[in-house]
Amino acid sequence: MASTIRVRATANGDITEVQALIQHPMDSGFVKDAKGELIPAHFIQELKFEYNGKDVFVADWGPAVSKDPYVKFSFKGAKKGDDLKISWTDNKGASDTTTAKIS
Amino acid sequence: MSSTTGLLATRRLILQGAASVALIGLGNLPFGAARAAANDKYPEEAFKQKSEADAIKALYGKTAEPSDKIKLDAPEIAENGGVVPISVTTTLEKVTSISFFVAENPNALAASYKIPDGTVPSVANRLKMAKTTNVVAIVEADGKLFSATKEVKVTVGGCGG
Amino acid sequence: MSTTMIGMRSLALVLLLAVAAAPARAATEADYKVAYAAAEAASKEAADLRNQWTTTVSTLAAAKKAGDSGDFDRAVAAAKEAEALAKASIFQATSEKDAWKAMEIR
Amino acid sequence: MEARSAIWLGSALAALAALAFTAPHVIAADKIDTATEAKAFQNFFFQKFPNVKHEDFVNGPYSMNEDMKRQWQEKEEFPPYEFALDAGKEMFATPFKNGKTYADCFPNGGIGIRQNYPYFDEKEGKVVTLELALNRCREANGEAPYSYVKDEMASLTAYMAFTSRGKLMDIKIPDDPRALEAYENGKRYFYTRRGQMNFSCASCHVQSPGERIRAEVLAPALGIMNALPIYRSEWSGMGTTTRRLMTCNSQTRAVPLEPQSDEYRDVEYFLSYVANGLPISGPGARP
Repeated sequence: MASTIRVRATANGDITEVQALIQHPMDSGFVKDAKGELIPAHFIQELKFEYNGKDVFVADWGPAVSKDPYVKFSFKGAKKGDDLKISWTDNKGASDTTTAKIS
Repeated sequence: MSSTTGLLATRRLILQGAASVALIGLGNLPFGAARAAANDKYPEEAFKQKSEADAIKALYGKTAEPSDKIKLDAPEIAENGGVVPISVTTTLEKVTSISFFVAENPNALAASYKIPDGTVPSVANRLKMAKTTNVVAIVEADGKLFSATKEVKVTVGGCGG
Repeated sequence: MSTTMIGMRSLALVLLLAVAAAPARAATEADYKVAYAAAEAASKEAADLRNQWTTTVSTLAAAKKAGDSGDFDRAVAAAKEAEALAKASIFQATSEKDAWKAMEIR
Repeated sequence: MEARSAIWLGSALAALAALAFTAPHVIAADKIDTATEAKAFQNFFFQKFPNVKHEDFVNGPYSMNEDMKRQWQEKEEFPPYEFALDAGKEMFATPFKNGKTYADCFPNGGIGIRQNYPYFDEKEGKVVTLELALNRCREANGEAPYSYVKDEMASLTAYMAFTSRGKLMDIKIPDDPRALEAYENGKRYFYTRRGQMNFSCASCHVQSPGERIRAEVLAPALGIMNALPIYRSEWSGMGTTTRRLMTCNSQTRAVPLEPQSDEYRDVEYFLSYVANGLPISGPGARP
């Protein structure tokens, strides 16, 4: 199955801009389904971006992050062609990871 | 009119659910297996706090003062409470963490980001907002806390069905 | 085509709905059966005109629920309301046969 | 006596019909007329919103409100319909059990043709929409049809729309009275008030585009089909044309018709025809 992480990392000069869109329901645990039962909380808690072994960005997320979450940030010190490793884990222990090429 | 049935009821339930997050006592969130990362621990306590003041204290252990060096970008009227694009950027120096709080959500803390050395102090993300309320961005720079606040109006769309 | 015209027209429809025949004495099952049958027929006619309203369907269902649970006063009231809604949607369908042209961009 | 009155009645009716047919204001049954109607439809919006660029009308509420446009452009950097697009592309590439694919059912392999849908099928004598053609393709190849309101159909139409982005809407009304009747039926549906709210599509999308119904800004009718299917934050999911029409119905408290009923096919035909010349912008992201 295709990865749940879509990443776009573009380097211009010393600054690399990173955008990520992740396929995840991000259920808050407060919403009811059609039958009126609460949909249990199911959301990504930690999202990490690593560049040659070092964390460049770490997100701690709660249930108030939107469904199919999106995040954008930039960091210095990388160049075209380098790898950027992205991984997330959610409150049910599920996780996914992928590696993107900086273009 | 009495209760509605069929498609309409489903739409209303989901609409209510998505738009107005019911204030239900927070059961203990089922936490998964231990986190892989060694050092940074998931700020469980902070995410459990109701008000943003308590959440800030739980997360950082100190209080913040407003600063005009933080630019908080959020819509005046949210297109939809479920997907509110909010971003923050700052000219403060030595920033180590940026966090977002939605004051009147069931739990104020929405997201918290660690900004290692060499990472630009600016984040954009999409958050859920239960209703019209203040969005507060907190920036930890050189050990001190600064904040920026903006009210975002949230309501459901459509003509009611 | 101004908004006041919309206001007037929906006002007319709302007036039409204000049909509430309060039964003098407590309604019996027979009253309920009669009222429900009339409401159902009107609702069917509205559906055949492909112009049923969601509120007609829900009010008819409420009438049936009340009727099944023996609360005939509420059941008759709901059935009458459902009938009025169905009749209003029939009136709307027939009057719109030509009225739509008023809004057409020419 | 019987026969004479019958003859008399017959000729009276014939005369009446002839009169109606030749009367000047009666819409003559030739094609030119729909072209002038489409022109009038477009001019209504061009004059009502003089500072909106013509091709911008296909962006619905975002052509009407600056603050919403900014939120939209931010979302478009990494749009939420990205997953539907990828799913649609994958489905297009995955053969059916009999080895065929969607590409075998459509001209040009289904790529860059969305702007010609819906079209009038002269064999069937009815309008055929993209969603209907996709399900017919599935059934012709022994596969079960998809729901018209669920994600699979939305992913397929999202991918096909994406391959046509920027191409101008190009709907044809063949010289066939049944095609004209379908166009007329669609127009009638568009302007007919329904539901307890007593609104027609035009009440919102012609009389009050740019105004708000609570949090939402109303889209203009011109180009409203060009952006479909749409990812709606309110549904936090994809919406096909059928889902959008049905939810519009229930919002005015009208019971929706069955998916791909004649009225829906014809109103899509009418709305697409009057948007001829405007670019395809689907799949769209909406509040």
